[in-house]
Amino acid sequence: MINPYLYLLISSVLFGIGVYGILSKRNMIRMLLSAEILFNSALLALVSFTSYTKNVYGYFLVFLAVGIAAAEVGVLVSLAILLYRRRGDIDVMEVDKLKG
Amino acid sequence: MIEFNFLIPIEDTIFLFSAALLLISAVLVIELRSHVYAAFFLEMVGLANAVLFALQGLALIAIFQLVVYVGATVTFILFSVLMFKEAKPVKPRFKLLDLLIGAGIAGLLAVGAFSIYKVSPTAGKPSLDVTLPEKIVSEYGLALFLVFFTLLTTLIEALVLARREVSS
Amino acid sequence: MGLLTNLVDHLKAIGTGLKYLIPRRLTLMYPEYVEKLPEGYRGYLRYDNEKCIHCSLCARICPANAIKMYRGGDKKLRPGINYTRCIFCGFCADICPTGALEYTTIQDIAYEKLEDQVYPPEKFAKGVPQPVYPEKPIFIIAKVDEERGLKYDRV
Amino acid sequence: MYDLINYLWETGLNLLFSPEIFEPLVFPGLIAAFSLLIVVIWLERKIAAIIQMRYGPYYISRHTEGALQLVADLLRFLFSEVIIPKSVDKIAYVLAPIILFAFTFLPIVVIPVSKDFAAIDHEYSLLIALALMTLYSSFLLIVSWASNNKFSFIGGLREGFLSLSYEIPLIISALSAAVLFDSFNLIEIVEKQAAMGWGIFYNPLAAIVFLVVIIYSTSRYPYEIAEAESEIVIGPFTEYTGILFGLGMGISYIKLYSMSLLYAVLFLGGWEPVVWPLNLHPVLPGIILFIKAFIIVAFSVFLRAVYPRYRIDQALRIAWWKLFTLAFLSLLFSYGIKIIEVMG
Repeated sequence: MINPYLYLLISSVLFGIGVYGILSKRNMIRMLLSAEILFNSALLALVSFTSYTKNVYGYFLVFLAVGIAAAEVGVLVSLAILLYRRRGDIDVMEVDKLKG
Repeated sequence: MIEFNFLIPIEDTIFLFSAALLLISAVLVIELRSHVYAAFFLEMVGLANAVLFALQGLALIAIFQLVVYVGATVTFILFSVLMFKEAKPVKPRFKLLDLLIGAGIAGLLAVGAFSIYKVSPTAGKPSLDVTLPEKIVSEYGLALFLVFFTLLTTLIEALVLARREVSS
Repeated sequence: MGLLTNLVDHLKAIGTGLKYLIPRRLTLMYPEYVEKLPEGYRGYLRYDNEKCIHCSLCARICPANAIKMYRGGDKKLRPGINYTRCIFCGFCADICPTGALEYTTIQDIAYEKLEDQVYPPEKFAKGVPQPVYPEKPIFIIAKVDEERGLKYDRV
Repeated sequence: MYDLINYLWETGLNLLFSPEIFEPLVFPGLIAAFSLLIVVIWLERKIAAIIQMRYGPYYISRHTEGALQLVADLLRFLFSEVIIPKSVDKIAYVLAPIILFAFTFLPIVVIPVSKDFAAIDHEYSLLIALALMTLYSSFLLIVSWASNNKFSFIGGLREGFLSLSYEIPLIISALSAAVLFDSFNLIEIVEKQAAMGWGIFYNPLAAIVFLVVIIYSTSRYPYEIAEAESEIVIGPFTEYTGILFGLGMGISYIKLYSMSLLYAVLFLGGWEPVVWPLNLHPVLPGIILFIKAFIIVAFSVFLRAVYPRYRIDQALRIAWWKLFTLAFLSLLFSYGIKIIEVMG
């Protein structure tokens, strides 16, 4: 049996990596990927809490989270595609110059 | 059937391996130059995460993660990333501050989790895995329907967004 | 109901495929079996040195410029053929006023080099090249059959 | 000394015949899959040749109508040089097909051979098999991207489009079988079928949808879009040579085989009926399962001679309009049957 705290530790480190990624990159796709890492770390924490407390509500929360994340990714990626089509570039620092 | 007596604790090995895979792939997602490789390693992150879920006894969640997240979502990201041209090389920025912020947040979370969490190993697998499908259908039918509905609407939304032609 | 008719169509297609699953092969296993070609087939050309009247009509009619006239030792024009260009249309044999050029039914000849396929008049007059088979082939004749379309009979 | 050898021999034999080793490595795993691969590719070429009134493979082993053709091909693949072009991404180019082959192979491990013989007997084994099957397309995308070739890239994008559309009908039609038999465990599903009758008679709609999805997702003929030979050479594997190309050619067949095994378990009654000589050892019922799967595989490769190829937009329309709705209908159908069972 693995110490449940280890899972939370991994989750925290993963969250740190995700935050670093989201702060340091300006490419939209890379930021999206970093956000997905954040999501994975949150999911891992949620799962380890659920597994620890054996509470059935945690399950539903995880199910909902995975489902919604899938939907959200669809929208974000298609936004990125739209941006790319308009500007030929996916640098977020340039987006504020977008007009029309 | 014969019993296997492994010299090495198999569960610990899997845990160490998948945790290492998780963290290394997460770093690679951020640091690799190629977008395609980054998306691929995001898939590895999802895969390792699913293994960790299964290790904690939540097999159904692990499968759901594998099907919906790794199988569909990350494949979709990879598929879309393939259609972009490779990123032009950007000149490196000063990133120590971001690194410090990330490390600080990670440390805070770890300490916070440690203080919330009374470290006492639990015994046995959670038994609620068996009742889950019935419970979902009987008590949470509306929530399930709402999730499907959200998925469907966002899918359509995404399709409409991506299909729209550039007017200018 | 479009779906149902669609399904029926697919089943029909699969049924047609199943019907053809009985072997009724049309392919000829070539080096073992060789088709005997009918009269009037336009194969390699036979050139008769004696009948030729050096009119060079064959070289003029040739649409692929395969036939060229060479001036031999006796200062007379004689045709030579380049089989890398020849399209086996048979115009030369048709236009030849004395029948010095004729079709043969020989068509399956392999060469080692491209240059071997060029026939100057002397080589051309020596006779038609003969095909070489690894073992003695079985000669067969193709026939049109009412049911199958094509049928092979042994000679 | 003799005792030691005897002991080693017995433990070795036990180890080999334990399901955890025997199933992935021998049957229905690696060795069975490879022999099936050799037979099926020969069969595909032969069937297409016969229907088109040709001979097909013939000259290698004339007495058996060229059955050893694929062995010769395999030997040639093994000994020919693997050329790695300069413009490819070397790590991904070499590793991705190997990983892809491994991942295509994984679902077979979950599929049980008989009641007491399964490498992994899990309560969600159907879902595990489906989840492992969905990993295929992303690795194929990596393969196609790594080659840095126009044709392989187009093939990979086509496979991406198709995979996004076939995964939903695949999962829903498999789930409708699970609803019908009230279990996610493949062994339990077969046991229920032994009691009730085959799944294909209870829910023919789901069986048809699953069959079409098998053909769709393994790029067999009307949907042979990702590796369309006459348009884009061989799709994602255009740049490959030697044994790597051999792997790439085998991958879709291995996927076809694993999906057919799943189909036989879900809809064709698995290893039932177990008659006399088969109940001597728990592995033997697997022969029936294998035969059923082989029939599905043979049918799928037979379609090459029947159909032309769909355009990609036609295939996508079929997947999203027809297969998707039919899969949902089959799910409702299964629920209807359950309700009738409960009422009656």
